[in-house]
Amino acid sequence: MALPERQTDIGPPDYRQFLPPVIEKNYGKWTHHEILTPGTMVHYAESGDKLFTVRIASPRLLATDSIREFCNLAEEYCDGYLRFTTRNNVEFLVSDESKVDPLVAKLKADGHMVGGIGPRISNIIHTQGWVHCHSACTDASGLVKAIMDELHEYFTTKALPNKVRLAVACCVNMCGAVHVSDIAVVAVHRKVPVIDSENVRKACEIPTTIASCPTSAIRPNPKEKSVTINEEKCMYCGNCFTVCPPIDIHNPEQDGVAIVVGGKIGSLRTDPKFSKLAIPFFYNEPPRWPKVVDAIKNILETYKKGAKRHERVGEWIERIGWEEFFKQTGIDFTFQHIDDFTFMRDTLRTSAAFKY
Amino acid sequence: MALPERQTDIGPPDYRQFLPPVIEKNYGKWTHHEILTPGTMVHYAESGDKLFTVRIASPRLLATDSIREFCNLAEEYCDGYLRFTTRNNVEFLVSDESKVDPLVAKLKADGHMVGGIGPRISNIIHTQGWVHCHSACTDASGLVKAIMDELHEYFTTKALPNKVRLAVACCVNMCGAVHVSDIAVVAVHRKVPVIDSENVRKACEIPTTIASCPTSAIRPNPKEKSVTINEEKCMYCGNCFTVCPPIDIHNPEQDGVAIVVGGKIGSLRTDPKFSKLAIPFFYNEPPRWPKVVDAIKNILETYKKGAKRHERVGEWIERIGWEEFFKQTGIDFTFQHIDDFTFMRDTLRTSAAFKY
Amino acid sequence: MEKSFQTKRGYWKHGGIVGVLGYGSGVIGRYSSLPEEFPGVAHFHTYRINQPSGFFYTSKALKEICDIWDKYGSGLTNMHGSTGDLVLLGTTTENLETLFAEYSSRGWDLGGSGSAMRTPSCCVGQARCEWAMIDTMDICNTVTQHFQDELHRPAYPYKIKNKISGCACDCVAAIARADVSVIGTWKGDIQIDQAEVKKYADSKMDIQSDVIDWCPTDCMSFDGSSITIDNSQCNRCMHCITRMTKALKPGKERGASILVGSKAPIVVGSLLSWVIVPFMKMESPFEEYIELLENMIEWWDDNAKPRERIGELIEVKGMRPFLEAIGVDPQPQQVYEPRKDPFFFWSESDFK
Amino acid sequence: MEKSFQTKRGYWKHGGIVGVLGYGSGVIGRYSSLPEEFPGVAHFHTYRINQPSGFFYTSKALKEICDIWDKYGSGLTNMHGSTGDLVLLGTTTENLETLFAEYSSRGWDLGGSGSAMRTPSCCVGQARCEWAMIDTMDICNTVTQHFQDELHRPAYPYKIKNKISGCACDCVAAIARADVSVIGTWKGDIQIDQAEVKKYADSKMDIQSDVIDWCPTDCMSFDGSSITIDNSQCNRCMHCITRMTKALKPGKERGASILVGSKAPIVVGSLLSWVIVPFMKMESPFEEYIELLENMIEWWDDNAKPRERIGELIEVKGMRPFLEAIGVDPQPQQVYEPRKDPFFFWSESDFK
Ligand code: SRM
Ligand code: SRM
Ligand code: SRM
Ligand code: SRM
Ligand code: SF4
Ligand code: SF4
Ligand code: SF4
Ligand code: SF4
Ligand code: SF4
Ligand code: SF4
Ligand code: SF4
Ligand code: SF4
Repeated sequence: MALPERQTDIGPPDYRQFLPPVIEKNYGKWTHHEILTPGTMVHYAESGDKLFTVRIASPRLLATDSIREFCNLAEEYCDGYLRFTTRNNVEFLVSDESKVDPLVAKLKADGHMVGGIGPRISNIIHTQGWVHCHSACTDASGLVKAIMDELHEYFTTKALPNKVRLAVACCVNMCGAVHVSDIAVVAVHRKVPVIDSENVRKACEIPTTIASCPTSAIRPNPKEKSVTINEEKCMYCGNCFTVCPPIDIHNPEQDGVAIVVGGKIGSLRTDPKFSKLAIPFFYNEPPRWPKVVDAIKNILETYKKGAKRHERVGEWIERIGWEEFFKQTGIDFTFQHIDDFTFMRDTLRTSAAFKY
Repeated sequence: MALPERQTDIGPPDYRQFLPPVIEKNYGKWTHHEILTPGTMVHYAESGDKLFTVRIASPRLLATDSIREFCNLAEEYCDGYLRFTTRNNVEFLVSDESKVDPLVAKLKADGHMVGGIGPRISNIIHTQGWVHCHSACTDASGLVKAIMDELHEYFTTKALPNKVRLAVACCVNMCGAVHVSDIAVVAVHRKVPVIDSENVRKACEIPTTIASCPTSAIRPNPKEKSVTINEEKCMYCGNCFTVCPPIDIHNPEQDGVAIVVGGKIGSLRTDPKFSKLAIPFFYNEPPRWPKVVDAIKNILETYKKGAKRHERVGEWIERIGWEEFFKQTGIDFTFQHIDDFTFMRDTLRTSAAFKY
Repeated sequence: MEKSFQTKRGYWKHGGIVGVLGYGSGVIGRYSSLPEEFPGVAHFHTYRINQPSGFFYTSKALKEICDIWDKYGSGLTNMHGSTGDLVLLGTTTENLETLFAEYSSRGWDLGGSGSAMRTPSCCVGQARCEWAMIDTMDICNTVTQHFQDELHRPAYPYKIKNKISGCACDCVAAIARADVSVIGTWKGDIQIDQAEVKKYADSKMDIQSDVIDWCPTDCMSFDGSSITIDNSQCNRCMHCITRMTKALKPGKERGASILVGSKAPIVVGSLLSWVIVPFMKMESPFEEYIELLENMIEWWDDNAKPRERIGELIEVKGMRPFLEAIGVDPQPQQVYEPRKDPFFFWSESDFK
Repeated sequence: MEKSFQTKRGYWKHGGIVGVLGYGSGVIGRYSSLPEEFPGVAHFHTYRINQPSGFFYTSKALKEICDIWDKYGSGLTNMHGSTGDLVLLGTTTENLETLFAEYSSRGWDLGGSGSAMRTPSCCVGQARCEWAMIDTMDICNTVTQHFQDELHRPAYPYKIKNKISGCACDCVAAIARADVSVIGTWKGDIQIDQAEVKKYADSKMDIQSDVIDWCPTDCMSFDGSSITIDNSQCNRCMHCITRMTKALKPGKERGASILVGSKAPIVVGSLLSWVIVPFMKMESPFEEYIELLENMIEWWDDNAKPRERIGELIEVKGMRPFLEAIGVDPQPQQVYEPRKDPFFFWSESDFK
């Protein structure tokens, strides 16, 4: 069969064609909203119209069959209109109020997690992992599943002081938003990469490879027409591997994950914040990463106990002080916690006032 | 006449021999103090003893005659006991309460400024200036005199929201505490140093000179056996001049002073703070530096009007925000205010929340 | 995957250069490093479809996408990629042109990849949110259409990303993961409906502890029945508005702050975007914004080394050359605080 | 001076090397660059006398100092230099040995200068302050005496300074201008005298707005007649104690925090000292502290380049090697916050 005629540079389809009529009509004219349950909310328009949203968790890695399942539900309950959120949840856009409860009932019956709205956890932002990225030093989906299995009640029912954004990055490229998450897992290497000089010679541009190292740890090795790495300087960032794969940073025995906490994106109350290192290392323990899951749960629950209403994880920690965070969570403080990268200076305490 | 026999490595005399008896007796046993007037305070000891302190300003640059004058006063009113403060004021240590008022009267009659205790300005910390330092690019004593003539009431009588620490540094070596002062003046250069290659050749070590430059602006000039400076990179810090004086950084026409504000040393309420740039430049206008004096007065008075009780200048500014500081003081914001040195990153605003 | 779980490592090789004719972007090559062991996934390229603004779909459109993907690909997807694309995971080199013909003829173009403009993305905005101060979806779509060439044909030193949020909640995380971050905001007084305030007070809400006490600028007060705001001191953080959405609405003059520079940590450490333009009107067709964007990109393209993001370049060159190049004045809103150290440059133009 | 005011520049040349026999410190050479024009000040060296701890004097001692200085010098002084010395401004090379004989025989030794330990300095401390948690003057004096050789004979890569304050008010600005800063503090509960609290309340003081509202940790409360403190949350900032000195006293276990690194901006930007040891007992003869100081200096002396201060060296090498060398554990009190970026080093010792 002949292929249809290809078109170029047309861009994405105009979003307007996918908007349900209630949105088209009330676009930019919403007055307020109410959160009805952890998984449903209603938006009111100036016109008096109402739009109901029903949200479910999605693993993001979806087979076409799952997508079709969502489509069928959308057709049955909301004229085929649905969207995805910026955190990859699925939202059914319901204009007929009487369809909301049946839809929720059906979703629950089919085993979907309805929730994620309001002061709770939402989807764990994660990236490719062993599934699809050559750079991965942990598995994203596996970890996410293990964590979610433990915390799902904070998605579907239980409330927290405020939203808690979780993320997993399968390497320090951090394709997700780990660097600004309330609690996140990031995979790290701990060993100097091993150089396969024969392939370096064939596959890599030596100057680019040398330039790729942020700590100038890479030097030419003219004898081998390859490079060497100064072990003292290497901080295992893997950037050399990205530009020159025969420099293999993977070390399955010593790769693992770190936990970072306290990041925040919105400017509400306090400025956006980077996540900071809470726990420098856990070994990869697939398929359930029990220690990682326990650690996250501990942090989340300590936060839940200690934080005031509206306080994000980072706001809570900054109010009590990081020294108090380590005390309350019982997490060990190690040399790895002390910044020795570019911005060390601003992290060191220059004050006589601190808690013991 | 034969010289007395020199002694080495004896260190300073033991301070105990200079303590008035009331201090010897009550050392470490003070219970509280009261500020009686801007220039007098009393300390109470567990024993019930009282120690009165009378403080006067000193220009720090003292001729022996002035010192003798202080000594005579001390002998007359407090058995010869006096001390200097860490900000170079003179303190008379009076144990006999009845001598306090007469001493104060005498000091005032002799033209001394009695004051500086409590929420006011104290001595302006300053260094050598043209008087005694080859590095100076403004005069410290002259500036200090001009400023003090304008602000002296804040030393002797008027109160402020809290202490306001003033300082003057005659070059960026900042021998005083300009980098942590509420309001301070620091002399700056604005032109690339001029190289006297003939003398560089004779007087300087080329590698040390090159290494002295924080921005790597200095390159060897093998032809002249001297160095050259990359104008683009030079930020006029003068460090090259310190290690190699024939590289002359002085440019009387374009040297001048900057004003920095918001520094703080103690850890009370908020952490210690560095001073930050308020006004990047004024020409030197000896002997009275009128524009500098006006600018300082403006900042001080805007602070006085806007700050809460107990709030230091830096605390006030951080509460209202720097954008508001510039607005309220009417000071222009320029490219010079935006950090482009090592720690630029942490000064740039990464938040959608700010005031217009 | 089973194998990865046992050996704790991935088995994917670096992507070679694959793509569709006339494009340099949109397809990420991926080959298994163990092709003999797993022949089914020897080729496993990613095909990035540029999502519609706001991730809105009809079931009809989605099903069509699925049908084609089942035919020419693995049937696996990411809904959505972190940048925003509708990501199809796993096809072979041979199928790429077919996929492109099928999708593009139905209106679905490829998204960005490589050293190109990356697929812009936005929050749901005015489609369903009362706080959207700008039309995020329209901006996103307009920018995407305007930069088609830059999106599809990598010609830059590195990637450049653009994300648009309707307010300071920043639901698309623009400030954290877009080289150019647009965040809606307002000028003028917060609109207060005191009758609604009263209703909140009568409900179970503790206005003092839920709202007033959190105001970062201490510019609000509540006397038990009505709220007063010193708008000159408000920094528009959105906390009060989000907590009392019926009673408080943003001021009437709407626009956006433009921030620049954010990125992930490789290699100088992560950056959050920096305020460049505190306030800009944002009305269709967004010419002023697009011109600014073009100027910023031009300066970056002219000056950056390969693999240097715009934020990194500004750090290297300083803010002044950047602002001068794009014609923006220095403003205190651009900084948290002025410089600490007394070392600073002067240009000839400062002496005049 | 008149001339400087007209031409807006100084006329002092760099100091040559001058000093007294057997010492390398204490005298700063200074020559006029215009000796013909101003022959009276052609030589104008500075003679630094090490001040007594706390700057206490008797008139007798001071007059003696003046008499000698009038005889062999200009009669001009700085009372005191910024580091703390009693500074005599202006003498000639010939007079230096005479001055030294006159002064040293009367108990006045020289202070530090050059690449040496610099003259230590302290606040008035227990001599006249109810808040002095440590005996600052004794510590200052003991350290000065212990390091006489290091003070007088420059043998280090650069200067090193030590200042001691009795509490977090830091009246000698130790945290800002001493490579090693000692700041008195306490452990245990703040001692509250509720009767005195009552008196403050009855006086014109508004305890809530003057004290409670400023507590940075929100750990205090006042019910109209008595104060409650959650001491576990107090960060010992000193605000409440300074404002209610009769009612509140520091806890009973006394000691000091040791901070390291502060310096002026040349050349990597100014530094404030960093917390290294959160709490150390400080009892005469201060052996534990002196040993720590020696260890810190030794590591610095072994590793620093010329003109590199200890703070700068720590920045270059990282905190770990420094802490390991001096035998101090990593502790959260040493940082405001942990690192942001996921790049960090591992030692073989971490793997065990
Ligand atoms: C659907 C979505 C936008 C989209 O285009 O897809 C969205 C929608 C809404 N957000 Fe959001 N936010 C969405 C991602 C975000 C993000 C981005 C992220 O998580 O990566 C943030 C920034 C988080 C951060 O600061 O780290 C975000 C920070 C907020 C906040 C600020 C919370 C705070 O107090 O710090 C609000 C205000 C609130 O909760 O009332 C908010 C409020 C809202 C409201 C109430 C706005 C409205 O009136 O419609 C919407 C429903 C709230 C809810 O889910 O609880 N939304 N929201 C995103 C849903 C993601 C999800 O599936 O969970
Ligand atoms: C005499 C002196 C110590 C010395 O050994 O010479 C001293 C003495 C006292 N200081 Fe101080 N301070 C002295 C320099 C300092 C410095 C250092 C400096 O200015 O370079 C500071 C740090 C300033 C800063 O943070 O930038 C300093 C910050 C304080 C504070 C904290 C003020 C605040 O709230 O931020 C207090 C507490 C107070 O005011 O009640 C204090 C309190 C005191 C008390 C009340 C302590 C006491 O009970 O005796 C003393 C008299 C107060 C007064 O002068 O108002 N002292 N005080 C110094 C007098 C300098 C002068 O001549 O003005
Ligand atoms: C697919 C995706 C992750 C996902 O599961 O969603 C992804 C996957 C990869 N990213 Fe990413 N990045 C993806 C969004 C991001 C984001 C988030 C965003 O765009 O909002 C970031 C952080 C923001 C940023 O741009 O800094 C991100 C920061 C990186 C970096 C670090 C760049 C930096 O300057 O720090 C790299 C490294 C590189 O470019 O060499 C990288 C590199 C990669 C590579 C190309 C790694 C490689 O060398 O092969 C990954 C290809 C995997 C594959 O087989 O598809 N990816 N990457 C995301 C793109 C999908 C989409 O188009 O929607
Ligand atoms: C005399 C004095 C200023 C004063 O008027 O009091 C002074 C004067 C000089 N200082 Fe200083 N410094 C003096 C205290 C300071 C202080 C304050 C302190 O010690 O508390 C500082 C800031 C703290 C610090 O050490 O960082 C200070 C930071 C500097 C620097 C910058 C050092 C740095 O690492 O950033 C230099 C530059 C240098 O060493 O080359 C410097 C250099 C100088 C020189 C030697 C400049 C030179 O190259 O000739 C000055 C000699 C002037 C002279 O003829 O006596 N001076 N200098 C102070 C010493 C008197 C005393 O012994 O009591
Ligand atoms: S975070 Fe790393 S491993 Fe994960 S998808 Fe991005 S580049 Fe690949
Ligand atoms: S892993 Fe990173 S630090 Fe180590 S050699 Fe490679 S690029 Fe350099
Ligand atoms: S600040 Fe500069 S000019 Fe002033 S005394 Fe110190 S080194 Fe000399
Ligand atoms: S003045 Fe400073 S920046 Fe300029 S050349 Fe000299 S050392 Fe370098
Ligand atoms: S960023 Fe603001 S406008 Fe956009 S969805 Fe979130 S709350 Fe609404
Ligand atoms: S928007 Fe933020 S700063 Fe403005 S009044 Fe509301 S809470 Fe306060
Ligand atoms: S630092 Fe503390 S102990 Fe020393 S004088 Fe100041 S207030 Fe008193
Ligand atoms: S010392 Fe500071 S932190 Fe402690 S109770 Fe007093 S004011 Fe609060």
